Amino acid sequence: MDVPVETLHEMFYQIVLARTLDERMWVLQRQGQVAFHISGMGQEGIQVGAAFAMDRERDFLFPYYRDHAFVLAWGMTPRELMLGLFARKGDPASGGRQMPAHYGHRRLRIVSQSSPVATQIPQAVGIALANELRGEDVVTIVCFGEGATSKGDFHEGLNFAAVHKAPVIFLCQNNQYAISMPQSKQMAIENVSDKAVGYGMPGVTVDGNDVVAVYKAVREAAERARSGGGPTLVEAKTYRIVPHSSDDDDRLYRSREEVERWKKKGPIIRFRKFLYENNLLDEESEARLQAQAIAEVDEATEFARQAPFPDLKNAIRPVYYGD
Amino acid sequence: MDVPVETLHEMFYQIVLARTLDERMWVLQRQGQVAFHISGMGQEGIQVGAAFAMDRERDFLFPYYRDHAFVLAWGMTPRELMLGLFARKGDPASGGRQMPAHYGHRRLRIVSQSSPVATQIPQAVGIALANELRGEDVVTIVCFGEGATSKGDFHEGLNFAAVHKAPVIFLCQNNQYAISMPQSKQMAIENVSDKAVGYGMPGVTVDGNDVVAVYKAVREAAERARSGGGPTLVEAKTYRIVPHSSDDDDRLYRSREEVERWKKKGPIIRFRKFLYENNLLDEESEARLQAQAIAEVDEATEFARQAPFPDLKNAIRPVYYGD
Amino acid sequence: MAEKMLLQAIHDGLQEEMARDDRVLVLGEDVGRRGGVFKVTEGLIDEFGEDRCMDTPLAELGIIGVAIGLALNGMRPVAEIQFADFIHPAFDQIVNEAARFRFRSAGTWTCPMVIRAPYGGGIGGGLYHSQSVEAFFAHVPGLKIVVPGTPYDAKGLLKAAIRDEDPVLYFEHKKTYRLVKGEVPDEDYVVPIGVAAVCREGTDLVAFSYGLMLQETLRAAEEVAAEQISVEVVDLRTLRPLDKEMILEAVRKTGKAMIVHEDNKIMGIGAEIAAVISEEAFDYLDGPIVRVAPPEAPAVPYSPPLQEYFMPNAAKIAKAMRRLAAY
Amino acid sequence: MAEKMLLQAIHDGLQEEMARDDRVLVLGEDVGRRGGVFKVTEGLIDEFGEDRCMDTPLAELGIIGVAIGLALNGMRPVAEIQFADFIHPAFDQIVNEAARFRFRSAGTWTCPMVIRAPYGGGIGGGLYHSQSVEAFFAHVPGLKIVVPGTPYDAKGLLKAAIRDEDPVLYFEHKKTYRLVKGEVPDEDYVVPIGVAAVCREGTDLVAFSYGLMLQETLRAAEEVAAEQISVEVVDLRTLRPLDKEMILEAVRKTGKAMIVHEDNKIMGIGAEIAAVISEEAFDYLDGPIVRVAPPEAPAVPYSPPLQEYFMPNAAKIAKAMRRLAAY
Ligand SMILES: Cc1ncc(C[n+]2csc(CCOP(=O)(O)OP(=O)(O)O)c2C)c(N)n1
Ligand SMILES: Cc1ncc(C[n+]2csc(CCOP(=O)(O)OP(=O)(O)O)c2C)c(N)n1
Ligand SMILES: [Mg+2]
Ligand SMILES: [Mg+2]
Repeated sequence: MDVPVETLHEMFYQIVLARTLDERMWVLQRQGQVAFHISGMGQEGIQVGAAFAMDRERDFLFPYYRDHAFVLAWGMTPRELMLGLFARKGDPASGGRQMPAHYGHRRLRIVSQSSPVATQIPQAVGIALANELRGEDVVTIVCFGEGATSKGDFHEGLNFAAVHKAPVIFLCQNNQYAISMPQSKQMAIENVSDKAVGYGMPGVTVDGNDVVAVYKAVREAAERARSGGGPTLVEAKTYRIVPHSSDDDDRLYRSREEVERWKKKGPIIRFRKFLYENNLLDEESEARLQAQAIAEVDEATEFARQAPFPDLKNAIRPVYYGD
Repeated sequence: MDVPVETLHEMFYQIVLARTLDERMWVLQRQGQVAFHISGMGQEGIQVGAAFAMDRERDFLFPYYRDHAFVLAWGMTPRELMLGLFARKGDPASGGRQMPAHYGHRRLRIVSQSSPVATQIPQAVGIALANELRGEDVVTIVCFGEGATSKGDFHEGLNFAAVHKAPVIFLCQNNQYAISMPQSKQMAIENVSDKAVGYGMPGVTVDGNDVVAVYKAVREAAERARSGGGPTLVEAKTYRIVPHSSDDDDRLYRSREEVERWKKKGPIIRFRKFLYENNLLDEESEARLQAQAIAEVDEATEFARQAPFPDLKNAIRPVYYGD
Repeated sequence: MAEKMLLQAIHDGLQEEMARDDRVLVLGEDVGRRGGVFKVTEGLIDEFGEDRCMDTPLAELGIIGVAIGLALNGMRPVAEIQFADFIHPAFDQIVNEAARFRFRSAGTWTCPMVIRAPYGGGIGGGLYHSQSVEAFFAHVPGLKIVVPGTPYDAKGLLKAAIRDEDPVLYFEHKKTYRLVKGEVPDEDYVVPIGVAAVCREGTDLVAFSYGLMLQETLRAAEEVAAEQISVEVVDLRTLRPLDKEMILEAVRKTGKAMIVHEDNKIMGIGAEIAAVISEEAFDYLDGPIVRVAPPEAPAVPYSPPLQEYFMPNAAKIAKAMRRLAAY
Repeated sequence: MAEKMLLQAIHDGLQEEMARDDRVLVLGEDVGRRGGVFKVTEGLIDEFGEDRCMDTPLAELGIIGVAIGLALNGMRPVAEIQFADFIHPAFDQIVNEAARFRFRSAGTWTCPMVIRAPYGGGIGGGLYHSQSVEAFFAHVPGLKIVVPGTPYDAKGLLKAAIRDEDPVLYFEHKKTYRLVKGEVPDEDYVVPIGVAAVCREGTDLVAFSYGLMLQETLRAAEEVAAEQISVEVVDLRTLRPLDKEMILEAVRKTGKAMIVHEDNKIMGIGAEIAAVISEEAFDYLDGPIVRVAPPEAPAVPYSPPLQEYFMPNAAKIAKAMRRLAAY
């Protein structure tokens, strides 16, 4: 499976854009302009690789709170994400009702997400089954961390999907921590993909810092789903290079050396090197991309900062149809 | 691992006794003397084999509703089980509060069981952990059907046990049906023991109609647990040769041929043949055992039939300490 | 019109809705060949196939989670929980998820789905096959809750629930399945959610009830009628949203109110009704608001005399009616 | 005696109980090195080791299920649920299991355990980090529920909960953690479960509250005092079992009652209190029983103006007090 050059370029820009936006969000939070940020830094390679492997015109995406780069690559705009961060009017996910990074976009088939970890997994199976029942050629991809795999929702969802051959991809973004809990306290195995064995579905582990590898693995899973082969569990291994959220202090539970070591293996550094080595990127075009990303993010920030707060009726409606 | 002849004899008697009691319970239910019966028929081989592999003086047993033969072999008496069936005063499990077959016996370390499937699994892990924390040489065995493996409780319990190396044995009595649902609608795999892979614990499948094989598998798991090796998932395959319960009509969902085929492979027929072939049983001693079992069951039935109903205060107490 | 058992009315309602709208499907444990453990879904698999009468693994969280996904993506799932006692593993999916999709997504993602669950005691089910669980869910904005008391309402409320744009919990009392019979029209009709029904007119006091207890309350009202106590009986039918108007009107008319339910008293539906009355019809009250409910023990015990002792019944209700009428 | 934050009082209570009784252990997500996301368990891992300050997988059902097992087998687990909003996956284990062991086993198996959960809004947590969940559990025989409103009570109730022979839910309001300070004795003491406290004497009406809302209610009472309205304020402290005697006594004294909580109104704790009063103190009532609670939307929205609009506060409570006093 060869990845078209154009796709590689687009992917690179999306990763740069996501990182630029994410960095800005940290700054806004540290400046006190917004109350909270939860970051996807380090996981952009997984998310952009996976997004491009799907059919973004038809498929469903059920993201989780780090899927910043995923929803951008899927079609959400920096403005929309900034509106969510500032919790202003026009936030397409929740109209300011939910915390930032609780994505959702009806038109783009990005399903509304809550905070309780892993609840989206069986729901994604139901979404996929609906398409299957109607005979539609649509695949659902659902994301979560390795911590989420400990929950009953993961188990019941994957088992259901395997028994009913639902066209769904379970994408575990294994960043080795669940807040302060290292993987070793979360599970007694090395590879999350081994969990697929117990469900009778294929499981693969891929280097999540390698955009192209993720792209290929997800593409393969999507093709399997489209051709009636049912679900796949894809584990993409990476590392959370930032604290869990703006409320966390990760120095309490891990060394700076560990973090620095992993930062060097990050998806941007790696993808950039790959592109340079294959003469697909040069300094000039990279600078142009960076400038473009900054401009987009600047514009989005200003837009959201000046956006009004949501109308007060958003505090209490709509709870039922017709509200 | 050789099984002492004495143990083989004891095991055979326990199986015969359990079957005799179980058959009587069906009769009592069909006669309308009791309202409900749920049977362990066909699973006695697993249960007796496993019971004898444990240290019944120290270990904990967390049974499920088919563990008729298990709790008998563990030390409960036919009288106690009959009191439960008739829901009379003196029922040690619940004082008549719970449905029959909801076992429990404080002195024997048989933990009180509810109806919701699989809830006992994480609880058993906690029980095992308590012994581990106190440095005691005690193992917990917990039973459930293959249907129970679909629940989040199974998943969260096994994962927890593996991470914390709890001295617990998960004994799945795979009788191929969960009420009307064949295994194929329950999971997309052949062997429940494959689920152990995802937790990082050993998983074994054993022929549940082979008493000695079960004895050996559980013994090995118990030794592992005792020596700090943590949990094991043991799957014992058998077949439910009777309807789910006295409320069920299994002709709705499976053929008589299938049932008859499996009846022939049952644990009693098989164990009996093994004993005869090894000259460990002859017709005379078998007849004596049968007669003894019938006498025990007769006595227990009469005892329970004449026992008074529970005091009415049992309907509302004790809810809190001191009630 | 034909006389039908409540069980049959539910079955027919399901069958008709599935025939009317191919987005409707049922899913749950044993709903296929077995027809459900109570036979409510009998024959649906033959008529609509395995895809629309879907046997599921033994996993209530999964059943509801999957049903939510189906609803989010254009289907109209009717999920069966085999016994209401087993709905708790799905509590998170119902309360945190199904109930909140509309609100949390600014109305862009919605969950039109029905959860059917047989509930209630008096059938020898013991602690875990007898529970009343409606009160837990009645606290949750975003959910609707119905409990039919007659075959007519059973069918009409089920159709309304399936056609509703929001998640609806539909609790059916197991003991009423075959016990309660009544006329059910052949033509299509719905019973609107949120509307209570006056089942018996009266002037001295009003008793609110639902499910199996409605039968016992009606028998009690009949019993005390012989003693010149005139009791109005209201079938709540919907527990969320409560029909506040009808409740308050009945209290304004009679001046005395009683609530009868099988669920535990503390924090049961009766608490909310008493609170609404004492907040909004205080000036009309001529006596304390009385709740008739079982003792504060965790669900119905199995042994027949214990079960009998536990369950409210016409005699116990009549006693409370006499006392309140005399106040 | 020293002045402490409520958070510190909980921490100290845990530490002292663990030192006193080696059956006591804490378990939950991030309770170890991280000290919990709010730092309530800070340092416990250093003092008591990993076995007694146990980090667990991300699995609330599992945490509670395992805690039940520990309790059944002689330990005194204190399980932490990171946010009350995430307690729902464990609903089955709490309601069907922990609450029922004593009853279902004729008292032979029991579950002495504590579940701690930070709850409540006003801290920018949005729908899923702001919930009040106490009402669900207040319906369940076999459970006890406490909500401390002061540092003194926080420590005393925690000790009582840990020493209790039954499962106790201990809800701590996140916003009170650092906001509410008060004197805490150095010596060992417990605050008994089931006993409310009069925080302010008054004669015109009584307002019942708990948690963060207690602070707002006290502020409101202060505000209307300037207008010659004398409000008695009662901190419920325990929500199950309710201190019925103190509740009824306060109503008999003042003749008018109000309940203030942050949880949704319908089927909230206020419903039960109103029901108890209208059933057992009817003759003493001089006015409707008023409930002050947020609008019927599913939990607190995130955006600051929305959150502000949603939460009850002193101004809203004072308004209701004036209206009731004038009735
Ligand atoms: C059911 C539930 N329990 C606890 C939390 C608190 N919490 C939020 S994120 C998180 C860790 C999740 O770890 P993982 O799934 O690995 O995802 P990551 O954050 O590492 O991307 C926890 C414990 C929650 N949101 N939901
Ligand atoms: C949570 C829950 N859901 C549903 C039921 C109803 N039910 C009782 S037994 C059973 C089947 C269990 O199958 P399995 O675990 O294979 O055990 P078996 O009965 O075959 O021994 C079901 C669905 C239940 N008791 N608990
Ligand atoms: Mg992680
Ligand atoms: Mg089975």
